[in-house]
Amino acid sequence: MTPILQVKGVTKRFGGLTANNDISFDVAEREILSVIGPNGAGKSTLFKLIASFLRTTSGEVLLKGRRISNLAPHKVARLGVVRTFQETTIFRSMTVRENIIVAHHLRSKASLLGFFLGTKQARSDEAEFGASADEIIDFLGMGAIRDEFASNLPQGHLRALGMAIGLATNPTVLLLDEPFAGMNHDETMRMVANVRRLRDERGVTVLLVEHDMPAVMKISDRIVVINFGEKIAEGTPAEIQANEKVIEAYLGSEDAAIGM
Amino acid sequence: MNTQKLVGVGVFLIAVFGIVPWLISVTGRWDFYYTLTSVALLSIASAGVWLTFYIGRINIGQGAYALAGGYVSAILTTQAGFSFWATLPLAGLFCAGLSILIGLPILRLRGVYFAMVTLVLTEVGRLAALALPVTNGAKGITSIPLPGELSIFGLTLIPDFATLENPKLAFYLVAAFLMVICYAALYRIVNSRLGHLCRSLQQNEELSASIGVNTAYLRVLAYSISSFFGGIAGAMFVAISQSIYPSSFQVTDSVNFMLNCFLGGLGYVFGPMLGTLMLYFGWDLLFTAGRFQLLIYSSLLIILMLFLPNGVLSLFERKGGRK
Amino acid sequence: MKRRTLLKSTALAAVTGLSFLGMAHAENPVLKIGFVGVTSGPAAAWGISNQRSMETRAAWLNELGGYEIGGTTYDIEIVAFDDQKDPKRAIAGMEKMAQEGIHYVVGPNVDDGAAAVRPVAEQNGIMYFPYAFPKELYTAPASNAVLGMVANYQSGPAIYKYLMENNGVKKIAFVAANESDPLSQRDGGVEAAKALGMEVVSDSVTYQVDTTDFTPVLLPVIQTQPDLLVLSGVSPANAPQLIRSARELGYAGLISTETAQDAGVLEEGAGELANGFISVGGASTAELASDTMREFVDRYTKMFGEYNDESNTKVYALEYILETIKANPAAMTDVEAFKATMDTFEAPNPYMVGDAKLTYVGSTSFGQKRQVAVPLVVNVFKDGAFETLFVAQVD
Amino acid sequence: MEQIIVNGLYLGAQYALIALGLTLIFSLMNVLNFAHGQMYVLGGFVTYTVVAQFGLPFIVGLIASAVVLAVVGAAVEKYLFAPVIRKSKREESTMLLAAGIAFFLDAVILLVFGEKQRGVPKIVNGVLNWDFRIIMPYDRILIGVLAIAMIAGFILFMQYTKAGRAMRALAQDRVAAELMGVDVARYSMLGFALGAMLAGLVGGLLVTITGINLGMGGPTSIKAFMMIMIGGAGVISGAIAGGFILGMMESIGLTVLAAYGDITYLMIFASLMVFLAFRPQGLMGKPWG
Repeated sequence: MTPILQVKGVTKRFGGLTANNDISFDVAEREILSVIGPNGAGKSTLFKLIASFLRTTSGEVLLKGRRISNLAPHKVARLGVVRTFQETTIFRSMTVRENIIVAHHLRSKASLLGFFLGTKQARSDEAEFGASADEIIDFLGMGAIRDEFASNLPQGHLRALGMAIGLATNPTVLLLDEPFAGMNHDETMRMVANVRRLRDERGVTVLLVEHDMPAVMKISDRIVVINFGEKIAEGTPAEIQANEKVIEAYLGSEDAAIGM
Repeated sequence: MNTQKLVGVGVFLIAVFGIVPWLISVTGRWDFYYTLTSVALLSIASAGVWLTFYIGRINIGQGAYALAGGYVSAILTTQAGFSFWATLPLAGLFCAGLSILIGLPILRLRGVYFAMVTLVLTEVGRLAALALPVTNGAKGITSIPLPGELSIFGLTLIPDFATLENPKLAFYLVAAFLMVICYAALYRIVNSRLGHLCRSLQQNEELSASIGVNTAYLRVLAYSISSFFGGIAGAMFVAISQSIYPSSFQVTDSVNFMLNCFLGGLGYVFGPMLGTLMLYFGWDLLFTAGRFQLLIYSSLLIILMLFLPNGVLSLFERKGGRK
Repeated sequence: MKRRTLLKSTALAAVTGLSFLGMAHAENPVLKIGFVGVTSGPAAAWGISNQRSMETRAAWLNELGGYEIGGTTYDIEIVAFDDQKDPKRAIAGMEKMAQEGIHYVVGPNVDDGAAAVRPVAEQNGIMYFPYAFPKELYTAPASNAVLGMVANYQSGPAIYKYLMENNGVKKIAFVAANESDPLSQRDGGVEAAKALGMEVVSDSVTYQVDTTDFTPVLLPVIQTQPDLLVLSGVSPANAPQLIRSARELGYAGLISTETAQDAGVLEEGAGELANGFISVGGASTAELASDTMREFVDRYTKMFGEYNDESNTKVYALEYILETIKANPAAMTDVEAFKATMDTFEAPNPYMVGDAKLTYVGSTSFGQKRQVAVPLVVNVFKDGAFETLFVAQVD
Repeated sequence: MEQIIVNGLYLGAQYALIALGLTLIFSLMNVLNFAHGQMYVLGGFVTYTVVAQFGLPFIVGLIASAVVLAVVGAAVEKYLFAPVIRKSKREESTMLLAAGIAFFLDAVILLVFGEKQRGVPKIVNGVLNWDFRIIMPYDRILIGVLAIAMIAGFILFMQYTKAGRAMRALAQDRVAAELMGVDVARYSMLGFALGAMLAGLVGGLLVTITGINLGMGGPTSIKAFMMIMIGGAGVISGAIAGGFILGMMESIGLTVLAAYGDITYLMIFASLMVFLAFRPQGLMGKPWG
């Protein structure tokens, strides 16, 4: 099996501080892979490096064998690697549906000028985006808040919206940044199910960073553990739970919220 | 487009091209032609500023482009013998091109930094006009001929202004026509995908990039359209005053363009038009107040801001809804 | 409650005030004269001294019962428009004047405004009296503008020549603000100085109008050791600071300008360092001022609290307009008649002692008579007041 | 050479003081105070009135300027900025308000103090002349020293008083400061008053040297904007650095580029734009202010 995404010896330094040091792992197609680690371990930095929101100091990220690190973020998105954000980053003064429609940008076949002039292609694009947005809304079960302004949504819905935005770009690899943060048990379970369906029904490869250990254990095919910017373990949930190094890392850190 | 909107547009067009000239001829207030011509042209420049607001940038540099546009038109007509009508789009294109060069580095700035850099840009524009040989420096360019005839295949579209009995009306009609075109374009931009993307940029540039929007390109694109508007407005003004000086558009103008947008409302396409009308007309009407003109004018501004901080058009906004 | 009463009474007072103003002129027919210039913002001083001298004169004439033209006595009303030093506004102002049926306008105060209003003035049959120097405004085919003062390219050579002959000035230096009007004036001055055979040692130094410390500006100029330092087109706000900085840098030569200044401002801003500063004025000095001029200053001071010496040169335009219309009543509504009268017009100058005359000049500079013959009075500042250095005529 | 540096230092000291007030207001409220220059002018006129019209000592005039401007600043914040910030959707809207206030102050200054240039007599006579290498009038030296002393006083105030610490906390993170129990409304008002007071003080100081006139407001604001851009908006040290750098640039630029005359300021402005293109947050600013 050829990996769809390869992280090869990625290193990132901020001044004298090393946030990621020589991290390597592969992600297989249609896999759900979680990156975990104590607070400040460098997970978010790693995500930004993969989506090319930061430039690597050394090392590279390959998508289907093609180097994507240090490209402009929108180009990486264009190639199919799309991230959602840790912060509740959405377009606040648009409705849920508008948010998702805008996010269809990559799928447009008409040019901006075409949209301006309202050509046939543009109109068919618009119609298609609308239909696709409705489909995504239904897929994620957000029908009730379809025309609600994003700024009025509660936390849980915002996470779902973030995912919907990511989904709208039709990604091959979706990077989810703490999708379960701030959710109660029921919401988390619904989200876990959605992520699974994402992979099963839409064939999306999912890479996620998460704190919520039970959810991670439940959802992941494989897990990569990083601590102090270095990869310390990689394996199936069962392997990780039994890994000495991982337990040590979590017990050694102050917020031992591992919940195993 | 629904019927209600069509009716609105129709009423607006009839008002601009029919009722206003009729009212002026009935009341004999011929001076309003110039006032309204100015409003139309300044609102074009303001529309450009509004578009930069729409991508989340505070633009206080439109005066520089209006000045550049004016000079392009003046130089081409007086030195290269171009027809004014040819220089009008050229002035816009020149400004769009110039704004790409300037915009590429400075559009990376955000918030007040961008605002302040553009403010400095206006001053750079004035100083450059003073220093460059092609602009005739401090002495400006004067005695620029009135716009000549515009014809296609022998069919006269616009007659020679010098032969017209009432060039004021002609200037008004041309300016109003330009304004209608520009605002129609702006409306289309805002309500097409381009506008949605601009809005996404305004609200969150990072997220915008993550959904695959080429944010740098889009910013420059919006900024160059904005500057195009500025250039056209500047060129048209030069045709009216038949002269241009480095001080024809300055920091005050740049600030006013921005104020027009705020006053009308940043969330409404027609905000800058209304804002320009109110600010410009307001000053003119207060002319009777004599030495208290500025005092009353500024007090009204402050009061308006205090009660309608989201612009005058927010008055018509139903609670909770928008647009 | 209290606030509402206050509001009401203010409104009432405003209304009464307005209606009172309206009634004051009810007896005679009214002759409106316009003013379009800058009376707010940074350059407010130029326009305000202008507008106030017109209003003072108008109020005075009205108090005497009005102004008689062709057997009818008119009250004079000044209609003023603040163009904010914006050429676009100046056009609007000129349109307003046309709307009010006004044919004679004083202003604008700066080059760009004066050039911008030209089309409007010509289309609407308005004669205007700008305080701006571009020659194109006054040379044919332009014919509606009348230069309201002595141009720098006329006063400059006269001053330089006088100083060459009387003070042995050989080396001359120029500084100007980085704006259209001063830069144009500097270029004119340099040309004139070269024509007179003077050595121009520095002519490229400029400053921003908002400069708060002129030492770095003047340092390179003073180092060229000129005999005469010309402050081209200097605004009254900058003049005292420039003089002070030059003197503090140890400059001992002469300093001059071709614009009008205010003695009070010089005294406050530079004190005795300003002694010997040469500028251009109207009939301001004690030796030249007639009783009428003194009364004018008194009335101005009473009306507005404080006199501004810049008004000395600005008192004339209104006088010229009125006297010319008086000489040919047909000119009241017909500027062509006015233009025809200009060539032969002559009237006594009420503001100067002796038999000075009001005439139109400018044939040498513009090829047609499009300038008021304000006496070119060159002043020198001494201990808080101006003294006459010499008087010349422009032709 | 020495002369250039001394000129630059003197200019820098007054510029820095102007920029400090502007940056303080910006850091506390995220308001770009367009009326800052007008506040400076108002301060100058107050000192002028007290000293030249009432014949009181200079120091009284200076104190009067400080008090008047502090009151004006506090009132402007409490009755104008605070309500508008509360109600507006986009915080840039305060720019229109600030511009309106600038116009308003311009109008008031014109009506109350007139259109003329004003100045007060020199407070110290004489010129320091060190062998023609440094020429500096004593009053300028005095004003320069006073300005630097005020800057030092301001820094000490921000560093060691309760109010100063509260304002710094507020500038760093409004929400966090509120949670820590800082009375945000009160310290915003105090900060605005302090910023306006600094503007007034510079106006009062400079009226003895450059005099004051109605027209200095707008250009002064723009200059102050440039300084805080160079140093980084909202950062105290940045404002001081920006002030001194602009002072030096002018001093050096005017000497070196004197031969090219008209382009000195064009060069200064253009290089500033280039600088910002490479370093968007200024010298010491937080990225994106």
